[in-house]
Amino acid sequence: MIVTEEKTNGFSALFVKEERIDAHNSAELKNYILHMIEQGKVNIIVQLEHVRFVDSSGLGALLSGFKHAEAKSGRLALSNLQPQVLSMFELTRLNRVFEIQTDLQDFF
Amino acid sequence: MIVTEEKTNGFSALFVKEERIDAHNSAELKNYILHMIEQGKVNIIVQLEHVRFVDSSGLGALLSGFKHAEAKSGRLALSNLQPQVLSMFELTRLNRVFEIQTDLQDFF
Amino acid sequence: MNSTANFQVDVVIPTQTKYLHLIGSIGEHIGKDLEDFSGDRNALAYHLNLVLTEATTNAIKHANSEDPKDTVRINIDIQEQELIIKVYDHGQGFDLETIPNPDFDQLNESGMGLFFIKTLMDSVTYTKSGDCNVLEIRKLLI
Amino acid sequence: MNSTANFQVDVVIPTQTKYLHLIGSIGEHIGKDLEDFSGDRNALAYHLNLVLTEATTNAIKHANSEDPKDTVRINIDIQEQELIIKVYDHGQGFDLETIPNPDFDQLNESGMGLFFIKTLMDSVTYTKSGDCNVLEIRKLLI
Ligand SMILES: Nc1ncnc2c1ncn2[C@@H]1O[C@H](COP(=O)(O)OP(=O)(O)O)[C@@H](O)[C@H]1O
Ligand SMILES: Nc1ncnc2c1ncn2[C@@H]1O[C@H](COP(=O)(O)OP(=O)(O)O)[C@@H](O)[C@H]1O
Repeated sequence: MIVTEEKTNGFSALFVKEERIDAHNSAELKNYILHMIEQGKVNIIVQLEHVRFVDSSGLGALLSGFKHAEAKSGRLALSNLQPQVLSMFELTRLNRVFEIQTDLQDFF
Repeated sequence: MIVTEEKTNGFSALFVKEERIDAHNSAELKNYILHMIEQGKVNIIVQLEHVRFVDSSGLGALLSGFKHAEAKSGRLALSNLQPQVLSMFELTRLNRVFEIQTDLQDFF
Repeated sequence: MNSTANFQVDVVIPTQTKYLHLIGSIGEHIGKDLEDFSGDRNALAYHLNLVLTEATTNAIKHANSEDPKDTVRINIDIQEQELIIKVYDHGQGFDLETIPNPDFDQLNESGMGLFFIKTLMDSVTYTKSGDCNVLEIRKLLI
Repeated sequence: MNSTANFQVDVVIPTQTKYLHLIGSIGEHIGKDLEDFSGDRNALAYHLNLVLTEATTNAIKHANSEDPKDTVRINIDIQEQELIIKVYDHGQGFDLETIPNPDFDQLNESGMGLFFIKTLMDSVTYTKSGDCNVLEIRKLLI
């Protein structure tokens, strides 16, 4: 799982550089996010521009991060979703759970 | 077959916007190039930046263009080959036939 | 001649998640090749990728017989009007009818896979077949 | 446990070039998944993509029985030390031994397909098998 991290305006931006999140790499994404939260980075934006495909375990990894950030009074939001990835959030109504912006800059 | 054409410094640059050239679309590429030559565009640079894969029929299409351009005292050259695509030219020694540059600009 | 003639894909993989990408991509390509499909072919391609990924993941994760030589077989049969996916596992099986839909007001990290399969395809069954179980998924292509 | 366990892919496609992309991609994915291969896995992925594309193209173009329902079967068997590709066609067949290598000093537009297959893989045979012909390609994975 290739990810890069950036600090912007008090948020940690996490860039996922994989085209595909499925049960082969979602646990790694989940653990990466949980580790960030443990380190005190509780305000996270996951930038998904490169992600062309996400399965239920990928959604689960992001939801897990969301819940853990919330438990520490932080938040986990999403940006730059490709249309078909966004439709997965809509089907599961997870678009009502996550704050989702078209672009990372739209958060600021 | 998605291609775009540009006129630069007396050359016609042909940008191939496909990831893959195989027997399904190589005849189209060949005909496109032959049509350009018939129209008098005998100096052509084929820009292959987007092409990740080429098979023997794709090499054949480019070779056909090369021969037809030469027959009209023109030339057909190539630029921006991805490493694995370049290795196909090396295996068939077609790298000795075509003038190949790393970047389109290198021709000028 | 019908431009989308019948064709078949049959894959047998070890129970390892690294093969999900291969299986999913096969579904994606098939979706894009179905030129007679009147709906959105890119959406169909994503959905076949997803459904094959979810069904194969379940066969790997929930039905692993602990035998490192255990395999999952995935069969895809594309007919003129219908696409049929069969995923065979060697596990203890389960009762598809007892699996509830996710609770959308309190979503859980897991339990969304079968929901996607049921929602995006036209019919789903899970039955015993000889010494294995088969999840059969059908999608109408008309 | 060996990380690259045995697996199989079997595909039956109509004799249409639009399916080449699917077949080639399967080869590419298999190459990338072969974690035990000590050589360059990206190169292997490209080579399997190419070899499957060339062999399937030949079966579509040179062995088409004019029957629109004609099919090509492609079988890929990945074993621990070897990968075996079999491409079955229903054409009149040909004698592999009589096909010369390309003349590199005066290259032709066609005739490079079998050269790639022979150069990039370890062995190639073409034989009759029942009512069809089979091109069998082997690549050692050690
Ligand atoms: N092939 C299978 N063999 C055994 N149990 C299965 C199989 N597929 C699904 N299940 C059961 O159905 C449940 C729901 O599956 P699913 O909706 O895909 O979500 P998840 O796999 O995330 O739990 C699983 O938790 C498992 O108990
Ligand atoms: N499956 C096949 N059935 C019949 N003839 C074949 C088959 N495969 C290859 N050939 C013959 O071998 C020749 C060389 O094939 P190849 O090197 O792939 O180049 P090309 O297909 O461009 O001619 C073909 O022109 C054809 O005559």
